[in-house]
Amino acid sequence: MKETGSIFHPRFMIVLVVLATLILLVPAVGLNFGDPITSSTDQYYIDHSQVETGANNVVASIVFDYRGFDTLGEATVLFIAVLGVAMVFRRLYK
Amino acid sequence: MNMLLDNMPALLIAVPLFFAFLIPIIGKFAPKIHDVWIILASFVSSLTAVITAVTVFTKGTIVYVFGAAAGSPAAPIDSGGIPFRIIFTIDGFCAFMLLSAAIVSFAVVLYLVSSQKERSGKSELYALYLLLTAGIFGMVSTGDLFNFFVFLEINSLAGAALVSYHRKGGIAAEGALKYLIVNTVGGLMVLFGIGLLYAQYNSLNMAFIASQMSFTTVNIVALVLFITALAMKAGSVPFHFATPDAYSVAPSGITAAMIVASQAGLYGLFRIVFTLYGDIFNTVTIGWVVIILGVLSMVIGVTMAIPQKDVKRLLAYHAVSQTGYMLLGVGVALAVLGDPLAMAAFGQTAMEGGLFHIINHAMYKGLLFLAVGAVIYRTGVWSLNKMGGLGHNMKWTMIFFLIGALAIAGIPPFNGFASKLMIYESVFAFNPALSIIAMVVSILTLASFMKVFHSMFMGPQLPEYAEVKEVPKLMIAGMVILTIFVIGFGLVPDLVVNNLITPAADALINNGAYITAVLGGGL
Amino acid sequence: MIGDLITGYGFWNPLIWVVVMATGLLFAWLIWRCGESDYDKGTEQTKPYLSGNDEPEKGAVHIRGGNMYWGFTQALKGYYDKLVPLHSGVVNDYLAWFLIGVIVIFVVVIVL
Amino acid sequence: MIANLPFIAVALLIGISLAIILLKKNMIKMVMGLSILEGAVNLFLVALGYRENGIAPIFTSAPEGAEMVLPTVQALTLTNIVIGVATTALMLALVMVIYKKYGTVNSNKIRRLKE
Amino acid sequence: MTLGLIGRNAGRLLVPLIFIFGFYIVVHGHITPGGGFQGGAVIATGVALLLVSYYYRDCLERFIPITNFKLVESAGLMLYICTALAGIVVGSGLLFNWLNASGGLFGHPVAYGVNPGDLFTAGTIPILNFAIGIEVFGALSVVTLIMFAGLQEKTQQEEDAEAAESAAPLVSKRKKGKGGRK
Repeated sequence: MKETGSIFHPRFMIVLVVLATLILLVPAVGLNFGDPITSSTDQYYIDHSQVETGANNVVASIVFDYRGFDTLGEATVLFIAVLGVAMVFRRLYK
Repeated sequence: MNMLLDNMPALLIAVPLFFAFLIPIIGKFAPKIHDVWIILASFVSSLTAVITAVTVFTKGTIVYVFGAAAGSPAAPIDSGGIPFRIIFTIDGFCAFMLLSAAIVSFAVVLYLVSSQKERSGKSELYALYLLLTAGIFGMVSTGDLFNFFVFLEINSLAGAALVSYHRKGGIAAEGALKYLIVNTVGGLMVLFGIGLLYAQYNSLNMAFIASQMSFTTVNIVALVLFITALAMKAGSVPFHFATPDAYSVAPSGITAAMIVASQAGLYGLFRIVFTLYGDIFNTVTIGWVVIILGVLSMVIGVTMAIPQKDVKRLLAYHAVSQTGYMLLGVGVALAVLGDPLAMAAFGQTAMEGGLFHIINHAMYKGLLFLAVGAVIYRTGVWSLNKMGGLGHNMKWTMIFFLIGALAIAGIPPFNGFASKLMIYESVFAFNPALSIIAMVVSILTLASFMKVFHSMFMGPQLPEYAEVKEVPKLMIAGMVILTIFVIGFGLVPDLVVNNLITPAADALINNGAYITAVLGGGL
Repeated sequence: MIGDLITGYGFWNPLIWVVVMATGLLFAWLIWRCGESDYDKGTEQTKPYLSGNDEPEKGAVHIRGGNMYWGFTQALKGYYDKLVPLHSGVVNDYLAWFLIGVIVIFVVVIVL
Repeated sequence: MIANLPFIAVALLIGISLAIILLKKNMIKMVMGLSILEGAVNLFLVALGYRENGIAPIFTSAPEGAEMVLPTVQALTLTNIVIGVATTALMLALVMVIYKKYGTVNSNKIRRLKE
Repeated sequence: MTLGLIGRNAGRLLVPLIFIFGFYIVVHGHITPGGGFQGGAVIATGVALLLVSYYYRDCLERFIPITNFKLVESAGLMLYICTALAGIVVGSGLLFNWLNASGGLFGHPVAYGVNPGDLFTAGTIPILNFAIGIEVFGALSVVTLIMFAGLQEKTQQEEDAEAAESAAPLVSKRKKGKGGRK
């Protein structure tokens, strides 16, 4: 067993990265930029958000109303980060 | 009261979050009520989960719309039948996962409160633990893909932060960092796949996407990303490397909860493969991919476990190995999904076996981690080479460990045997070689646990452990809860299978019901 | 009947199993009772006989965990020598395995 | 295909970030690579929502009758940015602890947990 | 270790402006580009500026300890989840926009289509914006502060306390920190 760490050769890693990038290039063929295939949900938001939420900023109405639950979860993620950092450094700041 | 019952799926997330957000304030002004607070919080959130699950099993699928006025459907008519808000869709499979998470999380809290009594940073520990529970609940009950990603991140981050709780000279931070990096890459790949689906169907709702699903190359890319990233979260070979690293350094109670957290990844994998892709795709290929992942996990997990000297690392490799059984059982069902005859003959049973193994694994692996944690709590030693003769002083712990070890090795009458039997017999009908591999792995598991049991509890009383006492009663209580389920599920497996597992398996196989529950019968 | 788990090939009933085991243990106990009754505690009879040597110290007799299954790992040495270094503990490798998984599964799903 | 330049850019960015996290041994650089990965995914999401000649989806003082770009992906990006910040903060904190205890940030040396 | 006179004075002058600008972004989140995250992040930048212009131990620790920032964050989250739970109390789902078009606070009648915008519209959205603004401000500040504190060398006393803690309880003859690992 060698003690130098990584078991893969860097050249092999580069091959992996290139192949993975090729796989991720598939969407560039399958999708159209600037012309979404359908826009049913988003058109609904644009048409109705002012009536339903009263906010002029459609993004704000999505972030805080239609998808407000995601925002709660994401605030929780930030809370977790704070707790985690505080826990890791818990000896240092009291 | 009715108002509360109607909003139970929302309270499922809101209650643990509410309690967790108050913990820093409590830590500042009244640190003495921490323990009571966390037990209360965990009890209430587990209670909501159990009530939700029971409601699902008695009344059918719950669809809950966040932010809507009372009584509005998930897919209103004026939107053209598109669910445009975040919804929770809790069907049989979700309810089953909720139940398992609720039981384990409550048992672990009792254990954790007692075992971490002397340590600092409890306020963060408890808050993170509650958030981990909330993350699991959210992952298994959401019906929205981006919401799933958010809860996946909550789950990963809270898990990683909890792993780094004990310092152990930086080694815990190492395990946490590896776990976090691996899961972050996985999470971002899941998000990329969600973006691919969104680009084609302009929706994030699972049921709506499932109803529109078509066979395109872009969808295959998304499927591959989902399978690999969620298998990585679940800890399947060859993406398992971070799992033993993280589990072996985490506090024992936390590890028991992280078993359930990794199974939430398994839930996501099954949900996406069956519900989203079940109709359109060539399920034989995907089924065989899942089976191969399962067989690799079983074999490599158990063979890596045998020479381990660190007891928690050994258990972590067994967690990888047991994940293989679930993947095998469900993978066989997936491979024969398009064949109604084979499905009725053995596919259904394989699926039920795989799903039954999920809840069984949560119970007995949780029990094993708690028992090993109790030993480490008293002795402070991880290495099997230094243990021995603890059975003289820790009789209860020994009994619990023995029950867990027999259950994981598939010895009747404990619960591991029931699910393993279902997997063996149905997989034998599919492909005898796979079944034989599963049995050999089971034998190796037994051998490996013989080693652990012998070197921890058997033998003469060693002089350095003469003063070791039994662990506190609250820790015993946590283990007792799990033991009751291990024995109970083993003694009446038919009740569990008929009442919990069959609805869950039906919910996965019949994705039309899932779509109808959300979109209504019109589509 | 309560406890019957239909598995497709037959059924499994843990309650019957428990009853059978209990009966077996009862018989074993009965047979055990018929044994010698002149076996006294606290006499020379209970002491281990190690070819006349002294009994070793307690800690020395215990087989430690690391020594068990030495033969097993030794017999499968070729397998373990390949397997164990794969768990190298380097994060870069973990992610490389992830990419290998993505590529292999993609090829498999596209080709088949 | 060339009209899909943003998607090609996304794939290349992901490739660059994967190359960083696979080939660089410095943990800090790996965290930076993860940030690039997250940025690439964010770019992908935002690019999905673009419509030709669309304006920002805000009605305040908007030109009359103009088409708006899709707003959902922007909300998702906003959420993902904050999640990325949180992840990066936690990872950097862990790297700091490891550096304190191990005296190195080389991933080849941070392998006390193995086998 | 502090910045020189120019740095400190520039910080002192800029910080109130940064705070006001961040506050503006937060409150106008529902009618202009921006919102809670962006505004909160801008305010936290002000804290970071204080941190570099005055030294951590000299300034911030004395006036605003880290735990207070954690309370600020917690308060923001509590505001968010209480607003969300109020939706259940008024008889609808979690996060229901119960203030919209109610005529009261933030419930002004809305002008539809393209319009100059009214601050007191959109129901709970401004409240949630505000909650998120507080939360992000507290969170980013506390992360910055703790990580800055983590850069410092530890005292011997702290090292001892940590070593005592990482050793598991009971059992006298245990070698500290080994734990049986290689």
